[in-house]
Amino acid sequence: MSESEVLAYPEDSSAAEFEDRLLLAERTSSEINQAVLQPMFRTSWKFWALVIFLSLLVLWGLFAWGYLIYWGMGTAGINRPVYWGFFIATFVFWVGISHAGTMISAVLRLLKADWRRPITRGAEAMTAFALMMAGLFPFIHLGRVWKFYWMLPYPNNRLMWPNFQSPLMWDMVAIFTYFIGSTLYLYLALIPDLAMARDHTGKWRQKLYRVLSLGWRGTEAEWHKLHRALSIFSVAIIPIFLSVHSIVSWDFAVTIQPRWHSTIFAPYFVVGAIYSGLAALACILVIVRKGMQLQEFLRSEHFDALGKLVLVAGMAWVYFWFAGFIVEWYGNEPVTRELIHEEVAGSLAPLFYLQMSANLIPIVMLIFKKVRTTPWLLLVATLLVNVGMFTERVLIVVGNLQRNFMPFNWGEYSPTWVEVSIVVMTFAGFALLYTIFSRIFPYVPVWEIKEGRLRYTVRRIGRLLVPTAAEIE
Amino acid sequence: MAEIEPRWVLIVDLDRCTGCQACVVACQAENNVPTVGEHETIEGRWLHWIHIERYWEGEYPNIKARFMPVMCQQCTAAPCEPVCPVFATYHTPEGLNAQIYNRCIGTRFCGSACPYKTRTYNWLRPEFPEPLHEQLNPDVTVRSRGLIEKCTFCVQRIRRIEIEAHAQGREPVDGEIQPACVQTCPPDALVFGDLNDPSSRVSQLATSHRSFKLLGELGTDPGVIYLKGGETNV
Amino acid sequence: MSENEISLVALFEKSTDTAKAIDDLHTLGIPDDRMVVMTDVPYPEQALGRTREWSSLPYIVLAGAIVGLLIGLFLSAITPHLYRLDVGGHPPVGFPPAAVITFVFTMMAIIVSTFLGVLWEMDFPSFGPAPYHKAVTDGQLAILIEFSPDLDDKVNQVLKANQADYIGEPEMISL
Amino acid sequence: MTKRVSRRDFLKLTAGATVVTGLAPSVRRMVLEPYVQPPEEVLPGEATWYASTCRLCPAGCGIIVRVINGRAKKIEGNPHHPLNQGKLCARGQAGLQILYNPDRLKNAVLQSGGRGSLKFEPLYWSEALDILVDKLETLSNPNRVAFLGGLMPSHLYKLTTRFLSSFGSSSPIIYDLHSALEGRNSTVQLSESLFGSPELPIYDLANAEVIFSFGANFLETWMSPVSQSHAFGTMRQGQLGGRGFLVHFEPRLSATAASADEWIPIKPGAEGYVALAIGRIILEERLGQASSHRPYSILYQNVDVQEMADASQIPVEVLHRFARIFADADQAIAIPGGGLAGQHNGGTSMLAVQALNLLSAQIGRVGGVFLSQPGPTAGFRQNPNPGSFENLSILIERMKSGEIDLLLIYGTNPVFELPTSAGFAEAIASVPYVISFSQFVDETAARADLILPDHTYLESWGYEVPAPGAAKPAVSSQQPVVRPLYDTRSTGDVLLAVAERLGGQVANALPWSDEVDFLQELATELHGSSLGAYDAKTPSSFWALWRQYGGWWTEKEIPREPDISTIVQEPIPVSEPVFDGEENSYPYHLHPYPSITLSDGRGANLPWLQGAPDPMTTVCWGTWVELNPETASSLGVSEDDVVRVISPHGELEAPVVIYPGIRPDVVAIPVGQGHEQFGRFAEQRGSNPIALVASITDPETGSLAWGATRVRIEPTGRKKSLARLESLAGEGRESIG
Repeated sequence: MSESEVLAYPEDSSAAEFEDRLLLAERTSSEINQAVLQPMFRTSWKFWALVIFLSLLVLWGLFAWGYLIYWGMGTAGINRPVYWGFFIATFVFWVGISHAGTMISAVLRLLKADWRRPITRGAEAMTAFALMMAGLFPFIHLGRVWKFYWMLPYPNNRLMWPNFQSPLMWDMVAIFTYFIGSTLYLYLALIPDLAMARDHTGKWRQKLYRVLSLGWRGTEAEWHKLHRALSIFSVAIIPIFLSVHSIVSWDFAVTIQPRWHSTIFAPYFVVGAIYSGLAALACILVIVRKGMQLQEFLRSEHFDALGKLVLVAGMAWVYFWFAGFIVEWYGNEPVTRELIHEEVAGSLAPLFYLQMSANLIPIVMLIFKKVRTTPWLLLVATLLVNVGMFTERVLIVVGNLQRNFMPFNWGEYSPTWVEVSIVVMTFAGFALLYTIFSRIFPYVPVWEIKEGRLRYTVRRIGRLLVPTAAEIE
Repeated sequence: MAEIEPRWVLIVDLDRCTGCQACVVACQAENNVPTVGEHETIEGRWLHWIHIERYWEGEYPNIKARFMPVMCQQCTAAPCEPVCPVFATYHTPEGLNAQIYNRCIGTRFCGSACPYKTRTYNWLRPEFPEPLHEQLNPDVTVRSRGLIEKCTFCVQRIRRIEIEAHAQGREPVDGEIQPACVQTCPPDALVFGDLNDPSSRVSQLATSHRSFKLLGELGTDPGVIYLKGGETNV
Repeated sequence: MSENEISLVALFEKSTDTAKAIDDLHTLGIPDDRMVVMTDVPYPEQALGRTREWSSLPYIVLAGAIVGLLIGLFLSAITPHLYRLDVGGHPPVGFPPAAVITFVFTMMAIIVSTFLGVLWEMDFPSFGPAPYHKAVTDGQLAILIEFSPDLDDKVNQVLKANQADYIGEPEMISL
Repeated sequence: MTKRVSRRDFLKLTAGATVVTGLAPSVRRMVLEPYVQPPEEVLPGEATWYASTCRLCPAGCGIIVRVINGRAKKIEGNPHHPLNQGKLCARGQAGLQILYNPDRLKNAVLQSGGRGSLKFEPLYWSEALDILVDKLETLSNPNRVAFLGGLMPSHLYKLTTRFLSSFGSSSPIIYDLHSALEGRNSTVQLSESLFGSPELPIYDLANAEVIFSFGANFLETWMSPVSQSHAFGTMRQGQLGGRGFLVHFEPRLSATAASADEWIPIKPGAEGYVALAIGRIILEERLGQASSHRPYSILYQNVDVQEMADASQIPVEVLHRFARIFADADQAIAIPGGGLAGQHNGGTSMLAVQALNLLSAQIGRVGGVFLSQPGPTAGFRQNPNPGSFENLSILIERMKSGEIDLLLIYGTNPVFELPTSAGFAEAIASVPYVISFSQFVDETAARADLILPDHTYLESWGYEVPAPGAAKPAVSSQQPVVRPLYDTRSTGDVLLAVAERLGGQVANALPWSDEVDFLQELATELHGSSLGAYDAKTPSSFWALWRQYGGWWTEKEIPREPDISTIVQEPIPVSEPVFDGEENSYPYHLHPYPSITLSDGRGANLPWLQGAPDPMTTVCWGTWVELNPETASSLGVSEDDVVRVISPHGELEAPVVIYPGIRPDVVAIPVGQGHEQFGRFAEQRGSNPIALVASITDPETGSLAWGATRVRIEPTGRKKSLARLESLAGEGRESIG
């Protein structure tokens, strides 16, 4: 294309139609810096109120946990045969949530989808915190938390060695790996922005950023190596995130418990995880955008794209759910039949239909661009998805344990205040961590946006001005 | 020790069983199984290692009830064993499904994996108000809360007899080793012995046309063999 | 840098100017390794006409992967024999469990080695005083040049000719 | 008590240590010794087994107790004992928890705050005895003292009767609910009238081909459940190829009925009709060994099969089938059980059933009916045969009318065990002084002024003649397996001490220094008998063996054929059952049944038994009301709905169990729960159906007709979940195919 047509910012009025394109917005580098930094300093009383409220919920949850540890698992609603309850269900849910981070930043980075740029950090942070919450549950679930280290493979005076055939061992290792991976990933991509923050803040923040940015100067060499590292990460973390939820699914699938013992569980769980994860990300973005006035960076184009992704994931989930359900229904094996009956017509029916509607309605909603681009509608849709997916986890874990081969030993389950408090604690804890994170670290990855802006120009095709990405990186 | 390891099996003759609960209490007394009280039982947290299931068949007035004592089936291919992350349950050479209390960290994975649901978990601190603790059998660990327990075929009694026998320079004779439930069973519905000893009573009973295994279709190959009721033995 | 050398920092607005300036400096005989370019955006290689430098990161990662693989194999396939407990109907070592453990440990090693590798390559953390200019994170492109005093005027000319906003002594900032 | 090891003890100890059976005797008296110098058969950490006798029901099974470091750890059946042959029931297994029960009385106490105040003040035994002696001496007339006993060891019964007769008062009145529910009294009377000897017959179940059980829960609580269950096992799969056939007649499908091949939900009180009809048919059609029928034709003179069929609501052809089954069998037994005795027409029904055995000539035949052979044990046989409810009512009347100044109560809990309508609570209130020998503060002890707790059976001496006996004449011996835990005292010793204080003919009648002397004297009567399974050179070594074996029994079985010379010469009357409560206002029959775990309620304070589920409903820790599904739906109640059961004499509330194995016109409630006092595990738990029962008696036998009360049922609209092992969702299915 000829020099005349390549314009950083189109002078002519027709440029207005591109206003909504973040990567073409008329902004200088320092303006962008400020746009990212300012919201971090803005902490109204509302912010503190929120922090206090969340902290109280967490404290109450911690009390409940202490109560559980002191008195034993008998204070929870679980029993024989429902040995696993809310805790495991919520564990699966959080692990699921954690999957969006990598989905966004790794997969989309590889696919060079530029709309990802402003939301990658939010997604990665979500992954890290969701995993922290998930990681609590194995401890809580044990009751005697202090025994957990018996699972660690190190030579010890107890002459004990863990059993690597146990899915719980796989779980432990895989989730640990995923946690390390996603945190380091988050951190690496954060370094240049920390340097930026270092250069534009003072007092304790400046000290903190200085330490964390490790002396980043933005030399070509640094950029080049960082890029290298990030691309390796994005490739390496994808199989990890696939393996993590597959392994979680195998906690159930390796048993011969009807409706657990299923080969489709691994992909089914992964897809479900992506579905709930992306939805959760969408909620969070809508909320954070409101809370931090980030309309500048989180524009309808992003919600639109994210919404589409949720839509796709949702349809995939339906497909996998159906693929599993149809064979179980058709096979008509007695216990499975009983379990399905319990779900669709028995005591679990309310949960089941809640799950189904909460998972299916959003898919229909998200078909419409209006929904995808209107924040509050998107919030409704994606919140629904998370309700649905949480219910689904509960149904899978609890529902299927209530029935087994021996009718004499069937059982019922309902959570106690202890379980509910602890589950709420993890939600509050997640929100708390996330809120604080958003005020301490640049929530929007500045350098990625600037990099994106490098790529974008407007090109005239006939009478039309078209935003065009240059093939760099 | 014998050249070939014994394979301990328990025969349950459903034609003899009268559902009298003697085995249930005997087991509790022998193995220090705590009583959990009314509330916990309602919650479905009772701890009996052996329980007698009662099945209804038909409608009044042509109705029948059948009893079936169910305890840990000591499976050869035990679904509960591989899933334990800390080897708290594993398979002994003599075919016992061992549960090692001081290894167990309480993931309850084995409980979810067991198709017979015969593994019980200590939900709360077991209580033996003074002086009831005097009844505790010194040969059996008193379990704390937070771990899984189950029928052991009274392994402590197996060992006791073996040791006594070997001290006298002989092998235990068939029928000498009796778990508490077998020892007390009034109608002799329970028989315990070594399946690898072709002359043992269990080996003969196991070949009966009445014999079947619980959930045999799952292929867990239990060490408990049931004899169907309502038929003659030939 | 040796005593009799001058070091300058020049800030530019546009990448094109920067590239031009670098070329000119090359013609003045200042080699690449005497120049450092600092930006707030990762410019593609050669965008500023600089030679791409060699990175050992892939080899570090590869090494890490192999170590991880070996650890995974050791834990999942060797230790069960050293600590033999039989579980119902399973061999002491089954392929699927071993595969899972080995895979996960390999991936863990890859991740960790990548991170440590890149830090090592950038010899981070380096908080010590280093020539730097805060304008960089505000979008300015900075060139840090070291050259012998006799080239002083020429260099300044070249930089000015390429619309350098600022030319001066680099301040040593302890980052 | 002596505080030193006497020479006799020493001999016993050594004798104990030298016996190969491993069944060593324990020390005789409380000898306070630290374990640094233990009795020599005690090795720290080494188990010693002591033989004794189970006292949780009247059966008298032999037990061996595993004792480690002076603490009893496990009770098992005595493998040498001819009655239970090493087997034991749930209750027997739980005996340890009587010994170690946290709610035991630790010493003699005076209820200082007045009766029912539960304010107890500890007493020294000397003081306690002073009070007892004083109360006896100050009696205006020896007949103003009454001794009410229940389950008491034979030797204590002997001592008590001796004591009372020498004192000039009437012999103890024996009554307990367990025996009443078994119909012991009626059964004894029956065999007295048929075989001329007042004892419980033995049914040779093991060799029976066909068993017709009429309300006899012989696999649960009736008579000698352990030996009967053992025999049942043999009957089922014992002989190669042979498998006995069991038919059970009862309004409710009990655990025994569940083990039967056929259960006939018979109309309450109609058991006799069926028996008569079957007998009549056998006669008419000359089934089986027609030769043996002749002498009995008279019995069935005025029996009309069709009438019987209508009355019992069992079709004639079914009756014919049963008649054929019964008559064609080589060994067929008909058992008249407790269910019959609990009816207004109990006596005649039981006679009708027993007559079937006469008719099929099963008396004294293998697989038939026997009496236990006393052999050399005759001297031991003065069993506390439970008296009839009528005798007790007389006592109650006397108490009410103030003819009793001093009431002594041992081994029974009448306040709990008697129907409210019997008015015992009021009666006891009008007795000036009440002394209980109970180890626990039960409802009756709570109404006593003075409690002189006896040892538990694992701490005390005694013997018991098993009744019904075994094929071998046998006596079970009882000895302490551990030193008494607390400052309790054996009631035998108390009586002897009192006798000594009283002096005169009482002292002469009871010359023994303590009960052990008495027992030793008695036991060594058997020394030198050629029939014994063992014998010893010296009396003292015999005494040691007597305790090591846990009793004495003959080497061989000595069957005793009942002589039926005193044959009833008039036809068996057909008597209508009478029920208390108007049919249309009280539409359902109340069917209380003894719990297989708690029996008549004396097991209710043992956590093991509370925790052991009822075999049929799998419920534990509570009381429930069993309703036929049809009845339930007509009342509009479902599982766990609390209903109010109302009889003319009282009411109770309990959750419903929908029970497919019960007549729609019958409501079954287990006995055993509903204690107001009896320790932490029993108190304020469930309710007691016996309280609802009308105190009408069977005119024939004078036994309480506990099954002859009608009730009405009202839903309360409340729900209370029962502690069930079974999942209701499972609907009692074995598997879902």
